[in-house]
Amino acid sequence: MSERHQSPAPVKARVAAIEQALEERGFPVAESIKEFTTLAEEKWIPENGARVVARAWTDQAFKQRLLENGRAAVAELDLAMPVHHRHLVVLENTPTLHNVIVCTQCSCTAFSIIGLPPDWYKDFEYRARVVRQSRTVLREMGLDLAPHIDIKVWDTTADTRYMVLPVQPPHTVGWSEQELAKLVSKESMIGVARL
Amino acid sequence: MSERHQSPAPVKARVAAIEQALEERGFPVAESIKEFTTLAEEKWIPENGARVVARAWTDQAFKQRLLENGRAAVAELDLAMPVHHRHLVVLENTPTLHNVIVCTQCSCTAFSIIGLPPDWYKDFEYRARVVRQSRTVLREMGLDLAPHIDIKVWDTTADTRYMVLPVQPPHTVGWSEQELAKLVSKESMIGVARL
Amino acid sequence: MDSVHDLGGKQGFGLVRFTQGAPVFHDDWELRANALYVLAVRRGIFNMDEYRHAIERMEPRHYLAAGYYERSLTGFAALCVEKGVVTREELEARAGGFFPLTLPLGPGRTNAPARVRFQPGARVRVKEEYVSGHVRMPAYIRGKTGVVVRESPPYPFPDAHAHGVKAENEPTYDVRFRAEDLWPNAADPADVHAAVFQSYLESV
Amino acid sequence: MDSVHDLGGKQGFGLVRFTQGAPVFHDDWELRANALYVLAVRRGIFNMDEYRHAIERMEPRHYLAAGYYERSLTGFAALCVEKGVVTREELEARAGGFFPLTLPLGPGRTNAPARVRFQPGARVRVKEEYVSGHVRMPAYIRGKTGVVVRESPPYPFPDAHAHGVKAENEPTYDVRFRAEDLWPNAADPADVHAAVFQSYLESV
Repeated sequence: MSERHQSPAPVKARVAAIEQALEERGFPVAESIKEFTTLAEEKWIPENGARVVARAWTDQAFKQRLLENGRAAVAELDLAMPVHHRHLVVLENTPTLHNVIVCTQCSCTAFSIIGLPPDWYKDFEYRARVVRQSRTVLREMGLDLAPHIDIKVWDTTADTRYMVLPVQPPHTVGWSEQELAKLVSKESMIGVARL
Repeated sequence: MSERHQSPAPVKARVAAIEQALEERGFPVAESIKEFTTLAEEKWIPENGARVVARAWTDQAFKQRLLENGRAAVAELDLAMPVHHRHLVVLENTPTLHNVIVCTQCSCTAFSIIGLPPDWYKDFEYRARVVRQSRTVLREMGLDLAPHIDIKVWDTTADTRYMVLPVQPPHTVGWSEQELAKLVSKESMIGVARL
Repeated sequence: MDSVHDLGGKQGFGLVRFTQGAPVFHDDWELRANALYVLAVRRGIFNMDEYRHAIERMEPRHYLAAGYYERSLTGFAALCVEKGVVTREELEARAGGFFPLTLPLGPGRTNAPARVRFQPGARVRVKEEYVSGHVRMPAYIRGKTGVVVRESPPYPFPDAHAHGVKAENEPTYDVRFRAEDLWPNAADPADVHAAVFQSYLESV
Repeated sequence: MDSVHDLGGKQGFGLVRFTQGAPVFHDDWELRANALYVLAVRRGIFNMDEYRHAIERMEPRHYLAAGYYERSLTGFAALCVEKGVVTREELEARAGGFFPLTLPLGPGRTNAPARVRFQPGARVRVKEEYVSGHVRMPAYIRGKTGVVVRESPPYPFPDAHAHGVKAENEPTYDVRFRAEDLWPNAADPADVHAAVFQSYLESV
């Protein structure tokens, strides 16, 4: 029973403890935190994926390359993925097909492309439910898909990574790549929103 | 994430809240607590099961009746079971067979016969592990069964109830029923100990 | 329902914190909470299947964080609210704070329309069923094959009885499984017996 | 391992607490904890499979009570202790209290000795295996049948790689299942795709 469990030290104290321990052993802790902060705030951002989507909407040949080999195609836009993400699978939505991404066992994502995962993506509710109750969960999250739209759920169970290629809103045909990229949200590339 | 959860009011305050609410609606709360305390402390005690075991050790005909219909047999000793416990299955240990009881989904027991379940019986560790790692768990709990002793695990998944009939220690043959009953522990009737 | 309460065979748990003569209660409130739910069952506010299912409907984090008697209190209080005996607002006002209850009750189901009477020695399979409401089939026997040892007296079908659906009595069978079949290469060899409602079983 | 981390299809969870533009971090310590484990991976103290498995080995109550970054911190710290980089005593002295880590690492296993190369369109079954160590087969596909969509580049076999066992690279297959087959009568109709290591698959 819980009352027979020990209470942990506050989590901030635990983080500080291991920080100090590693620092004392010569690990570049401060530099790593600084570097990671830059990556998290400036590099691993959904604007990357948005550029990929906008390019795919405006360049059919690029879109074909993207669907065939996502990792190679995003490199054309100077976007990198960690070495252990050996494969980027781009999932094209259509008027009758909707793709949505999850990682049921942990919280894997193509974070260098679509941005680090938001809090709800890492929560147990999303991880547990979206594979089994996809339409219901999407509806609860504000995406009420018409019955004729089929759903594909992608569980990130290996180091292959996924991103959703949303359907281009019809009224945006002819817009510039830069303008289009501004439309594309992280949510739409995870697949919990359509644009 | 946990930090987005609300902290509950202290559990004692919650118990008091529902006590008061029921009392105000005319439920006999104080009497029920008093009555339950008597049942828990004086009636639903392992000494009941111990009497059953001692009788079975000393009276072959009773033992046969006990193994055939536990509920009827314990009634001969003026022991009652709740109406919803419609069946008492008595599991006879032998020199080469060991029985052990669990309730993986909640914590059901034949509490009016063997006593209310101890804390560890209701804990997740016991519920999760003893069905899958019976010999290992029993060894960890201090019962190192010889390899020639087979194990049967009984999961209480309906309102049928179980009790283990331990093997009588050879040196106690000829003892009185009263003396024998003193040997029999709750643990031995759950099956995590042999006598 | 496939929720955290269904613990049989789950891994990752450590040593059983076993002591000889371990206490049943650690504090007076535990005994009082237990007495209150017993009172409610006696008064017919709810039945044991509703009570068990209410505990299963606890938010999974709360279920795992709470001890046995806090789970009992939570299921009991949730049913008192659902049955209209008290309101959550009153409970929270009296408790002076958040009173966690449970997720709402979903639909139940009736006894299986066609059921087979099994004789001792019969080989039976537990149907590959996924039941979103209350069910007393532990997930570790789903789809598994065992041998009928005996028939028990009939009980109300819990998948109905926990949901206010008309529940016929039906037999449960003492079914013997081999731990090695339930978790191949990942269990201590043993017989595992479960009491399995007739509706959950099919002939092999 | 069949533990609480394997959440796919588990019931009893409530609404996703969804907001548009939801934050990645809620506090500075979360970012720092994340940075530290990334540093440890870069320094080769442990690999990603060891890291994932360390989180899975958390005490189940702690796993469910902790948020994402506390789980990350716990797995990372446990590996630093197991690999001899720091001691638990030092961590607890510095933290001024209990520093929960994880249950010990058990044995891993090697790639399946005989593996089948599948072509797109092949029907495949996920082997009915119970793996007590690290495994990337979610329990909801165990024993289930699906269709190969494509082959991915090879990755180290996680069941070995998380345990310091020699891990050969092997392909993963994008396998398409029907939610209605995974949870008959108890799922929203959909295709569910998983990336399944070759060692987990057999021909139908």
